[in-house]
Amino acid sequence: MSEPLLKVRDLQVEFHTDKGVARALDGISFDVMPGETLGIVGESGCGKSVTSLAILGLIPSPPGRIVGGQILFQGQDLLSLSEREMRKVRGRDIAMIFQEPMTALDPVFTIATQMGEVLRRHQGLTRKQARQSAIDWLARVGIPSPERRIDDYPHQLSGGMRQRVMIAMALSCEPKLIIADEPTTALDVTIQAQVLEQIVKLSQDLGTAMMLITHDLGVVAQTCHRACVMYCGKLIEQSATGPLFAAPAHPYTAGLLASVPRIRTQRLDSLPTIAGTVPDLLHLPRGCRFVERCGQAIDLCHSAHPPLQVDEHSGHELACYNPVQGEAR
Amino acid sequence: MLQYTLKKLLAGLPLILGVTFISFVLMVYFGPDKTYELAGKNPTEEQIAQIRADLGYDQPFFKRYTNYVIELATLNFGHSDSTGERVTRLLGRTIPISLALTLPGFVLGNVIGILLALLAAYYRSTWIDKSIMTFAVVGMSVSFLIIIIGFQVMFSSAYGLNMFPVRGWSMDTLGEYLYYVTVPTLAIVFVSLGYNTRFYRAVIVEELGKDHIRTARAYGASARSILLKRVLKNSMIPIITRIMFSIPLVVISGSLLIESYFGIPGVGKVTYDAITTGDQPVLKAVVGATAVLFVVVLIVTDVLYRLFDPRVELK
Amino acid sequence: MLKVTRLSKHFHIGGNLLGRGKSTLRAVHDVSFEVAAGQTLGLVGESGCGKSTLGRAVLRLHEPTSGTVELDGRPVTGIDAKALHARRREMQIIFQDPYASLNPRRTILDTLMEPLDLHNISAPSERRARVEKLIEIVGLRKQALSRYPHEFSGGQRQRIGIARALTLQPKFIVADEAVSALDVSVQAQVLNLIRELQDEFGIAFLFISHDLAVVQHISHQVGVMYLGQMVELAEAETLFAQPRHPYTRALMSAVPVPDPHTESQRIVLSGDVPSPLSPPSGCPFHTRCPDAMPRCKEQEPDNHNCGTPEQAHWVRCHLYAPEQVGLQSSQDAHA
Amino acid sequence: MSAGESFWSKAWRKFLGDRFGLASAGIVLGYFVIALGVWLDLWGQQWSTLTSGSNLPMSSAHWFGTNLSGQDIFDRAIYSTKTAFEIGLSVAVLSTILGAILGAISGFFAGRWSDEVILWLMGTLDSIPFYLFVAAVAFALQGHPLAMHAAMIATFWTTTARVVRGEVMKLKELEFIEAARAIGVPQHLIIFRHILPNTSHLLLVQATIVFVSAIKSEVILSFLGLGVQDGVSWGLMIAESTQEVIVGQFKNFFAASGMLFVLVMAFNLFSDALQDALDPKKVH
Amino acid sequence: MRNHAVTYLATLLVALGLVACGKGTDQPATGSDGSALKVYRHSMDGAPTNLDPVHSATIYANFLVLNTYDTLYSYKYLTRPYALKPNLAAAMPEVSQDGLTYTIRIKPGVRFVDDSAFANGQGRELVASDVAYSLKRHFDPSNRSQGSWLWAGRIKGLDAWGENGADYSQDVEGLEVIDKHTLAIHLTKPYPQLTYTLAVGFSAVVPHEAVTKYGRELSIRPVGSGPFRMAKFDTAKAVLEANPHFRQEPIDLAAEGFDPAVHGGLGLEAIEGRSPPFIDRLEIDFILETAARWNSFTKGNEIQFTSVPVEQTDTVLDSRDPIELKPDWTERYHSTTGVEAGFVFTSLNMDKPYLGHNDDPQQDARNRELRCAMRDAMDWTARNNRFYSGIGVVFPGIVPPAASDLHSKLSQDSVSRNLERARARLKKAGWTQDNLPTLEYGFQNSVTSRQLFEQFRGFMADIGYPSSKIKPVSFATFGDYNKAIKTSQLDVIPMGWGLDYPDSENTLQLFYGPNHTPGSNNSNYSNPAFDALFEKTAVMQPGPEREELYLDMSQMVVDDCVTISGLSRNRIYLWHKDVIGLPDREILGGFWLRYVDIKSADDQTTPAS
Repeated sequence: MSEPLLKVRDLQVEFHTDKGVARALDGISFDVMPGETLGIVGESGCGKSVTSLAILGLIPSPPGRIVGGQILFQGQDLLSLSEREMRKVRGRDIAMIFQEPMTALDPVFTIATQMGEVLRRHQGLTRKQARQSAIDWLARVGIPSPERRIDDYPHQLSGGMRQRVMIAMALSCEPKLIIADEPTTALDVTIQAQVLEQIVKLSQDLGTAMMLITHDLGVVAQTCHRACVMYCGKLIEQSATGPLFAAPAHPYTAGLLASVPRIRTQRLDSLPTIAGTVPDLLHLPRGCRFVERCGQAIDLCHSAHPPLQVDEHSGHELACYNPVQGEAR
Repeated sequence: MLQYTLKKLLAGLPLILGVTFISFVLMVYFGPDKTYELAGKNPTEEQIAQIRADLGYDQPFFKRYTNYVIELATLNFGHSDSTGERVTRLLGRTIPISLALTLPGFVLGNVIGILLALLAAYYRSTWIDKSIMTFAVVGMSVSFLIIIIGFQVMFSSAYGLNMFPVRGWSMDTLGEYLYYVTVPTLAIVFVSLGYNTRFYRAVIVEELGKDHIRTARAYGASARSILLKRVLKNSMIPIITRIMFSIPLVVISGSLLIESYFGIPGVGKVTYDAITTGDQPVLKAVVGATAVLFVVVLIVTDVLYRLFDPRVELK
Repeated sequence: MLKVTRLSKHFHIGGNLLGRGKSTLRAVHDVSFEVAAGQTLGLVGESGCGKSTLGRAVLRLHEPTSGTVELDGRPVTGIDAKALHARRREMQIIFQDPYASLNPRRTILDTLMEPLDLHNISAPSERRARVEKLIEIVGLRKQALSRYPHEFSGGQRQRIGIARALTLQPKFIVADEAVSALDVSVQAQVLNLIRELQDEFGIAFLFISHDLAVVQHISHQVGVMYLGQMVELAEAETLFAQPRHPYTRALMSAVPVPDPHTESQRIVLSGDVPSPLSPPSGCPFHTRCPDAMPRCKEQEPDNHNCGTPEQAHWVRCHLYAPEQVGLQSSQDAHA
Repeated sequence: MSAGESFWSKAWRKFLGDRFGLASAGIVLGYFVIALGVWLDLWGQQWSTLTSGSNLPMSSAHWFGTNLSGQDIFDRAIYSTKTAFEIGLSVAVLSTILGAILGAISGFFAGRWSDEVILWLMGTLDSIPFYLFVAAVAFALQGHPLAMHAAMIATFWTTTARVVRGEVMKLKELEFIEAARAIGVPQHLIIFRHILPNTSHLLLVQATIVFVSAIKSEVILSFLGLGVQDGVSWGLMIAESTQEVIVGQFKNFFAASGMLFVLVMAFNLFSDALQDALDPKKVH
Repeated sequence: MRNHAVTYLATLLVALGLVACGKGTDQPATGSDGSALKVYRHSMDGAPTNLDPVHSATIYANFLVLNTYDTLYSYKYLTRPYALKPNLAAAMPEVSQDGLTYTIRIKPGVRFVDDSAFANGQGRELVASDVAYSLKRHFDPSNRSQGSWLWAGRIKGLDAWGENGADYSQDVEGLEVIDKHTLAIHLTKPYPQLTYTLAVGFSAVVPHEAVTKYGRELSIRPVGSGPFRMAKFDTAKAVLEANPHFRQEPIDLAAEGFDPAVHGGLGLEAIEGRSPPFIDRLEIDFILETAARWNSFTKGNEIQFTSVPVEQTDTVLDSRDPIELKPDWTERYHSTTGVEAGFVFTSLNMDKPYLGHNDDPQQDARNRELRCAMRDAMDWTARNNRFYSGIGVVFPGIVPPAASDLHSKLSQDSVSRNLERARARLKKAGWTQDNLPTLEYGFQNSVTSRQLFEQFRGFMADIGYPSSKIKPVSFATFGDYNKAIKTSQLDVIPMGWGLDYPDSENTLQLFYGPNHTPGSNNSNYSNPAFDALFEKTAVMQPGPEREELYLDMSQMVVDDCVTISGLSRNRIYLWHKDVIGLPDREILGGFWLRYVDIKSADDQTTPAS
């Protein structure tokens, strides 16, 4: 197997709030292989978006701060780069697609200006070349009559179109890695299907690796090779998508998967649930962060957070002292 | 465009009527009575009645207001009751002076304010930000009056630098203009800078927190291009609003104090004199001009909005 | 229990003082349905399809443009403000955004007491006890009453929102995207709560959601909306088993399933939802419909019942027009 | 999660953590005590009395010396504190109330005729240059002691109303307002019980801003001869002092402008701290 | 970003610096022939509003009117007390035996300034009919004259002419144009003050062409025959240029009253035998703020004349009595002092039954005690020191020193503070803190008038008048203050009166019953004995006999405690050493400006830049 494109090691991020320091990421480690699509799932506040922002050095500071760890991209630690060097990485080597297509594009500049700026900066194209290139990319993401739409302002486009523009912009410099942070959450389900299909297809065509960050297990299941599950700033389970969904080993993963309503032929009387609520990052339980909601916690779980290691039974990378045994569902 | 302008002008009519009506009631109808100022040392009842009739005081309220509206529509306000000068000539003579007086300070106050705000917002929470904002609060806390008195003593008197004139005005040559306009400009800049910096900083900080700024950074845009291109253009709506809507006030209200203190024959001074002497033709014209200016500002502002923000449509 | 007949809600946008230059937005157009006591009608559709407007029009939070609503056999539409005030007791709403649906400056107690005070229900001394009981029913402790909304998580707030809807013991509740903003694990809890409460109190629900799976889980009947129209309405099981309208089918196929082995036959719709301000002529769906026919462009389809008279399955599509049915069945055979 | 912590107690806790805010609040409070003392006839009553000597230097009998008329400058400065608070408080409170009510009505009925009327009124009042307007009201009320107050209230409420209007338009779209309608809360109660309390933090901040504007405007108006009718104020003292500073007599000028500056500065800082403490984005 | 912002800021600062260095006004203005222009920069503490002679009511207006127009008579430059001399007139008027006809000959060849109002742009000759025309204008109702009261009812047929439609083509019997250069004025009754009235700005001679051309705007563009012509005029400044066609009239210093003992050292000898105007340009800055005026004067390169602000008295003066400047000031500047032809006084409104006349004789007497007690409480010394540099002339009665020395024959009693007597008066008349009336004290809003009020209230507090019972009523405009006076609303009325001519009659008429408000009798004093004497003296020629009656009248006003009077302000004037002249604004104002000269550039030290 080739070298990972991106190696995140023991990444730690803190946020300073009025009430204290919240550890948004607490020692996250994972790899992204070239050409691979890695899903990162978790509920809101688990730290998945912080992870993506940390990689590009975009954590708003203050209040946020990276306090430890390494982010190795093609062997180089991004955390050691200067702002100027980092600017060259952003967009050219690693591109990002954001969640809100309504606000992620600058409302007062045309698509041509915004895409053109990126292309000229990273590809060294002339104004004219950049425009042509932008039109080509718009066409590739399925925007009808791109030579007209390119002079539109974002508000003149629908949500789906805007997200396509975002994708076109992300792909246009042919980055090695795309980080897509909830790229379809804000879209309607029929549009989501279109957009998702487009991202996957194009990234495969280009051989671009992708980190897909989402709370939607369905999206992960249908697009990712591998998936990481996060909970309260910790990575708790990681595996290839197939085994993960077939046999989740962490009680949280299992509970999450079970509680997703899905279209079934027979209507259930009640959905399986996970008891309780996600703890506040400022008041985390001692030991495993899931311990208070876990149905099968053992004493050990209360005293220490389990390390992430390969679980013998399931073969997943897992942080649990008492994993779910056997086939789920 | 023409149709739009006409439509807007029409829509501005209620505003013009409102401003003129309220002003008329306050300044003209209940305003100062000039009769006894014009009456001389030893007037008779007949003379007083004659003056009142001449000034139109004896007419009923509605008639007087109607006359005002007609005067406004025909731009014929007659002659100043005080000096006898034709009101239109008076305004034509004084408004350029006020503009020339306040414009440099107004422009500098806003430009420097924006620049300081950009600095402060970009270096948010650092010492740069803190010192700029401390300066701003101090600036906001000093009364305009104290600044004017202080600057005059500092720059213009034999007790200070004695570099500039105590008072007066001339625009005959550029040198003279600069000679006379400097101290007032410094005062205007100083008094507006605190407010401007704070306002613009708030706008820019808000803008810096927007998603699309994050997008720009995620695609490698430099701080400079973000601040000077994206943030500035995106902040244009509040900036334009602030600047445009202060124009009518700056021209008339803002220059009043400076003009009276520095003895500059601008429209602010003329207006103030008109108020304090009950010179109704002048008052009526100034108020009418202000109202019209406001409507024009509304239209220009709309057009500028459109220029800077494609989401705005001219309706 | 609830009977909605040919309800429409049109908004007038823009225009000057004289009313010129106005355009009409047909947010809800000619929608009819019924919900029985203890039953839930699920309403699905994409954003802007008018489902929320429909919910509010039924409650007369938006004044309907035309059509009638009857609750318990008595009209809700066409009654004066005073009568409406009295009838508000019988119908309530649960909102989407748990952060916006509670007044941040009032304690939970204030919020829950207000409807009782307003409608003068039970003796003032008993009201507190009643509210305490209610808060426990929705799964919170009564200590919660003295707190402010910002001290609760999204799921807890949604429970409080439900408690508020229940204070007046309504017969009918509109749940507008009641679980959409919640995380999956919490979403399941709230969904279960709603079902329990429905069973216990026999309340009729209009459950509005964009999430087909959620709707399927909770509904007895399901209606599908597109551009202000109800394009399909049937028993939940029937609808999910045999979706008829091309839009419903596309919608169902688009939902991502958390199972990597499911290779669904995706029907990916092309293009965007047209603006409701200028809906297409004829069938509003024809611009994206994979099965569009020439007549769809010109002629607005009627409601057709593809089910039985007892178990109606209404579809608003030319495919199911009597003259098309022959053709239709042959298509079914292919599928 | 402390039980029952309201918006206000939370803001209070935050405010207590703000050193500048506390210090400035202390200064403002000190001024207020001075003003209160004048009201209660405890001090400052000799502001108009002619003492034996004119233009006396600072001494134990006259802490800031006396002015040309032989009046005690310290007493005048102290008395002026009362004048400032009278103007500041009355204008701040009344213009805030007026702005809150009209702004709320306008925002709640946005787009309807009542909104149009209020907007028109606001636009009209905003289009009349401030000093002209105050002068005009002063004349219309012909030397009435409260003419200046009335004029300031009439002009300052529009800013508050615009702020409130914007906030109300946002708030009324929130679901808790719809919830209130759904349970049958009548319109006036929705406005005054559900919406207005949610703008209270803005109102408080706005009131402090108006307070500062009012006392600053008083200075200029008194200088122009449109201000305080009977009594003394910092503005009148500064106006007097313009003729004295040229002969190097700065007592009057420094006493008045110094006290004015410290109060305004403290109030500005206080207002900032308040704004931070009450920022709902930070509190939620 | 940072670097750029710094660069921008630096650029701005540099720009500001350039602005600061960019002044370029130090070069003296030059005439067309290249020689340095003689410019005198005068300053005034007020601005004129209207320069039409029919409106030239203020001293400020007179400064400009008297220098752009001409009057028949004028005051001698240096003679004091003021003495008239012919100006436009060739000689003093020939008065008929009965005192009813004044025959006045006008100098031939006097020209109006060149102005486009005239047929070919050239000023035509001023003739007798112009004088008649100018006087008629006062009686044309459409002009709303402020000076017509000077002649109302005095000139035959003139009032009737105005009432009958003011047709300028109609002749007026009383204004008989005998020939081109001779005018006879026929009076209805003797009017000994008539010649004086022909020296005031109101009587300035206006060409009808200018009235026709400029209409109401004549008020900002004077067209006369005076030594100067208007070049620029606004609320801040007036610029006048020498009238090149001004008639040649060499100065005879001796005739003007030159006295080397008094006027030596001012350099006035330089103008002997030359014809005014001597300067090319006269600039008058209207600087209302004393501080600004003082700064501007002491800078050296701005205004060349100022009065010394009260606050600066100690800086400038070595001694108050006699008035002597400190040596360094005499070294730097010329100075003079001038007692105003007028006075300040505080009238009590006799219309008010609780303060003035009352039909109940007992109450009337009580009221008199109250008024006299208030007068006794007035501390003229303190007032003089605080507001008038301690050099004002306090005098008893109502005739200021500039008009006559009448005051020296009156007792000082009425201007001496006597708190005990005041308290005794109140006690005797039964006035207590509770029953003293609440009095409204009116003033036009200004810092000084407010301070005057506070001092007044302080004085009254000394006799136990509660401060809360003396209420300030401030008026933002002079018009409104005047209205309150003329409609008899106020109780206490602080006033100043400037003499229109140096004759006691001009102030005595302030207490003449029929002149009650809205006339000039602001205190609404009504005393039949006084009125009878006034009517009797009105037609009397000056002389000891009339003076005796004037004294009786003054005593009546003093005895009735109608007004708290009086003080004539005494101002100290400073002017730069290179200016040759003797300023005097006390009567009429500005008549002396035509005699001002500037030392030529060679003997001038370069002003500090």
